Amino acid sequence: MSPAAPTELLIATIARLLQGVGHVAVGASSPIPGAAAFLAQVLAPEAMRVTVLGSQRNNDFTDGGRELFDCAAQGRIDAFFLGGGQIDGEANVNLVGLGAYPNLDLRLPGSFGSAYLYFLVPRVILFREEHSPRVLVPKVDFISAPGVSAPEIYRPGGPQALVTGRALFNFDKAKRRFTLISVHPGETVERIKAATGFAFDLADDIGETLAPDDATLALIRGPVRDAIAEVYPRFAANLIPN
Amino acid sequence: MSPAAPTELLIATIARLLQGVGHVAVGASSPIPGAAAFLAQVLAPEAMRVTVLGSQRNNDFTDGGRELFDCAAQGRIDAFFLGGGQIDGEANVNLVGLGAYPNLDLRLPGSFGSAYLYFLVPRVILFREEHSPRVLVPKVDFISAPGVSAPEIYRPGGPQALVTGRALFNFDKAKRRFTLISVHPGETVERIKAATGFAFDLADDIGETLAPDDATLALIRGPVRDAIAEVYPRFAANLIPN
Amino acid sequence: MVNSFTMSLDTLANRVPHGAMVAVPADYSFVSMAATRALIRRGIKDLHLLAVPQSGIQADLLIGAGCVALVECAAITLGELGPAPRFTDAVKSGRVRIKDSTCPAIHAALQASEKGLPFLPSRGIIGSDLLRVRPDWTLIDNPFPPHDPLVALPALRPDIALFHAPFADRRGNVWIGRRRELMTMAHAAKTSLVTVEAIRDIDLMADEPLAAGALPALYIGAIAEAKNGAWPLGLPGFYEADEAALRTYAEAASSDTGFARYLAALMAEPHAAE
Amino acid sequence: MVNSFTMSLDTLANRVPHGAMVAVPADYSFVSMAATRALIRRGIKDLHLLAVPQSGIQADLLIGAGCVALVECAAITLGELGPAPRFTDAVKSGRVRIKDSTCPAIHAALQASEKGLPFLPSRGIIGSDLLRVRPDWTLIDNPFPPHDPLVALPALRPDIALFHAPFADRRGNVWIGRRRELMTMAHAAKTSLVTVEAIRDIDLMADEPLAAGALPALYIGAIAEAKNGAWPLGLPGFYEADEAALRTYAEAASSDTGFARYLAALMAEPHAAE
Repeated sequence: MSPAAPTELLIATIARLLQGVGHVAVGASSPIPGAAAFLAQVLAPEAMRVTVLGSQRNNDFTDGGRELFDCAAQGRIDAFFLGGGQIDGEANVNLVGLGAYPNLDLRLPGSFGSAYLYFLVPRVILFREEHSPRVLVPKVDFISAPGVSAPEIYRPGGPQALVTGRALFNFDKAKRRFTLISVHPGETVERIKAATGFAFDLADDIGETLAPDDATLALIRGPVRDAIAEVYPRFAANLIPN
Repeated sequence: MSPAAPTELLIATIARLLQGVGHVAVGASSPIPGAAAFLAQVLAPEAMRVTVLGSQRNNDFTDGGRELFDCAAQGRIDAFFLGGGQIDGEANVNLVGLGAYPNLDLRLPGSFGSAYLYFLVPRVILFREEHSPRVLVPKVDFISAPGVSAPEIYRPGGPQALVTGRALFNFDKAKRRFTLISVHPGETVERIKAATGFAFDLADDIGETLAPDDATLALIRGPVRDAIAEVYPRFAANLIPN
Repeated sequence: MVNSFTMSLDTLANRVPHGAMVAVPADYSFVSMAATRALIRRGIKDLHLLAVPQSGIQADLLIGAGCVALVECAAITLGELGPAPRFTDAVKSGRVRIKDSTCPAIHAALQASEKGLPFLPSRGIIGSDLLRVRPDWTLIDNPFPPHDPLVALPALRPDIALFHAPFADRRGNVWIGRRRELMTMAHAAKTSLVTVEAIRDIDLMADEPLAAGALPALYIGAIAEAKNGAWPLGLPGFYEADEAALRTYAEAASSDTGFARYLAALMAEPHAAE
Repeated sequence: MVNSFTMSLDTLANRVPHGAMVAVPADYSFVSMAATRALIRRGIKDLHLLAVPQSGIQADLLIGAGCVALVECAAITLGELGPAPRFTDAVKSGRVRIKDSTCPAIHAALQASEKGLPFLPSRGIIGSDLLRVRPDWTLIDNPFPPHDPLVALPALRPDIALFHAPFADRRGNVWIGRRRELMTMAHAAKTSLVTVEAIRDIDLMADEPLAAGALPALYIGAIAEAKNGAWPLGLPGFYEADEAALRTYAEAASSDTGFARYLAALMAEPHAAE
């Protein structure tokens, strides 16, 4: 078995964050989270539901575009993923643009459902492959969705972790700060600090992000690759075949 | 052509009240209003839509039980019918029961959609075949839906007329009173007064309710009878055949 | 996951706890009379029965059999067969509490729950005595012009949505066709218990026309096969109501002794109708 | 009423007034690119484009062609082909005004209109800068415990819902299958203009499985046949997107001159794609 490629490490890392989840939903343009969800599903001891937007095979919604949001509000979605053009140290995400609104220096597509799902889904996993001071900023230019809310705000959901191409962080809601848990192979804590625009805490036992074992790699290169190919054929083609 | 039966007079009278209507909806247990709607439809110079609850052929709703109410709120239903165990002189209707709530002397089925549709459908026609002081009362024991509302209440709809087995009234919202327009064949104004538990105004030219002509009777006994037979077969069987 | 949804009618009925809030559809929709009889045989107690938005023989039978503590509805009636006698009697005597409502309020309160909202506003209702007898309903101001008062209807979140359907697949997807109030009920409820005419060897989600009328397994707790499970009501679009059997019920239920005989027969012949 | 709904694509496009609020679905739903091209050829101006809840090439093309004054959306993007260049450019330069939103807010505001309500409340959103840039959104208090603040989203009532569908019948009923956001759009809008792959000689309402996915004629203003009318987008469940044609657009739209050439070709060859 050839060693884990960086993408495979990310898939395995995110899949571990989904342990115990009953229903994970995957939004648009999310091949790595989608693959991670399928990996978590095949590894789960109990039935786990994966809903992938854009899929015909793994999307059983029949009540229109609102059903994802209603379903989350009903408490029937346990995990979801958000990205962002910017993410800051309080886990605020910006999907709208850089600069002064509305005539931004860089206009991004828009907030999608972030301003809602971030509040309602218990485990929101922030995922952004690029790990740089450009993306991980002290303060986002526009808050599409806030990382934390005042106590009077109804908020069963929120950020659980941040996975980038270089490291894994947990988020502490009470402290409103990220904690570095592990660095991916080849990285150091110092390099992560230099690449991160916000301050963060350090776990007591920061190690290297656990690489997937051979059995897990075989799953990624087999059934997971097959499942993700329906919605992301080019992504699947670039995964190492079994 | 045999002369108009009492039921046919009612059908024709209600159909005249539906002139100019684009969409009329007919609720549960309403064979006479249903037949009147079909008669108005065949007489209408422009396309007129008839929705009959309980029908497969004349009910195109596909969004569940709420669609009738949503459709009315959108302004897409122009006319509807309400009955009532009691109707009073301010056009309040009672579909809940007689006596002191909740341990009523006579419990009726319940308010159905009256507390909503009465507010939102521009032309609500009150129809109750029994015309007696027991039904037409000074004040209903329970207001399922009020006849008139304070100016600050959003209310595009309300009562247009009251048709009974003995007479036809219009309703004047400003005066909050019914006006007797015509008495059915064989009735007199004095007999109507005696049979009505509330005070009402008299039109200047109270006449006899117009009986349907032969052409109209032929329609009632032909296409209208056929159309209403789908939902009310026993009622249709009792209409005079063509 | 194959087959984990499927169980016997009695096992399904055992999933309804005493005191549960159970939402059931109107006679024009897909009523599970089979599950209703199973619940009565089981001796279910203290139900909070939510009629969506009205009910007939199903509510009357459950009330007459002593299974219901509270009924919430826009109406209970046997339709052309007249008033619902057990309902009428139990409400008048106070043996069953009633929360009188109006059809769109029940639909809206379920939609509130479907959207995870504490309430949905409604036009209408103001000036009706319903507002007086429903202290759980309250007025709010429309924050936009014309700033008119609106009724805030608190969300209804049934413990169980209970209904019948023409068929389901083995993955637990249930075909409800255009009876979309069942979808709202299922979304709003904590779980749904469904009887079906048949479990078919198909994948409802793989067929575009069928998927359009399918309620996904996501919302389903259990499915039991019950042929003619709506009897004596009909399954609109599939089979007609048994008018004679409905008339037999209406006549029996019109007296205490008649109803007692009807109930005894139902208890004695558990599977006569299924 | 037979046939009164049916007209040519250009006649249908002429039913859209300048300045109209037009609701369009997301790329994963049923987008009428045929009508979009017809509107551009017609020289439609000042549209208030409401993306339900996001859009791609349709919005980008209309914006680039100068048809749009205001775009309201949760996102505009070409997806895996990157940002929507004409949208990005027009918003940055201020040539097009934007009302930034979030997916569930657009769905809820349409549901408000569907229910004839002035607004619908929403959880979430508070603490997002969306609330700051949307002065039309306001806070209200939940009148029930825990009395938390909620966002009141004013109803969105489009003048026109514009979309494509697999087929319609001659009575004006349109089959939308599980694309139920089209139903909400149509209920919420004053009228709906629909292109279809084909008008079929069937009665959609007479067939239970098809009726479950049908939008009744009641909500429809006009229907025009347009074979491959979603092209270069796909019609999910029916045909795939034309990835090469989408890439051609993305590359052309990335520069002013490239887009101008693309637009000139679209104006010159009115029916190349239909």
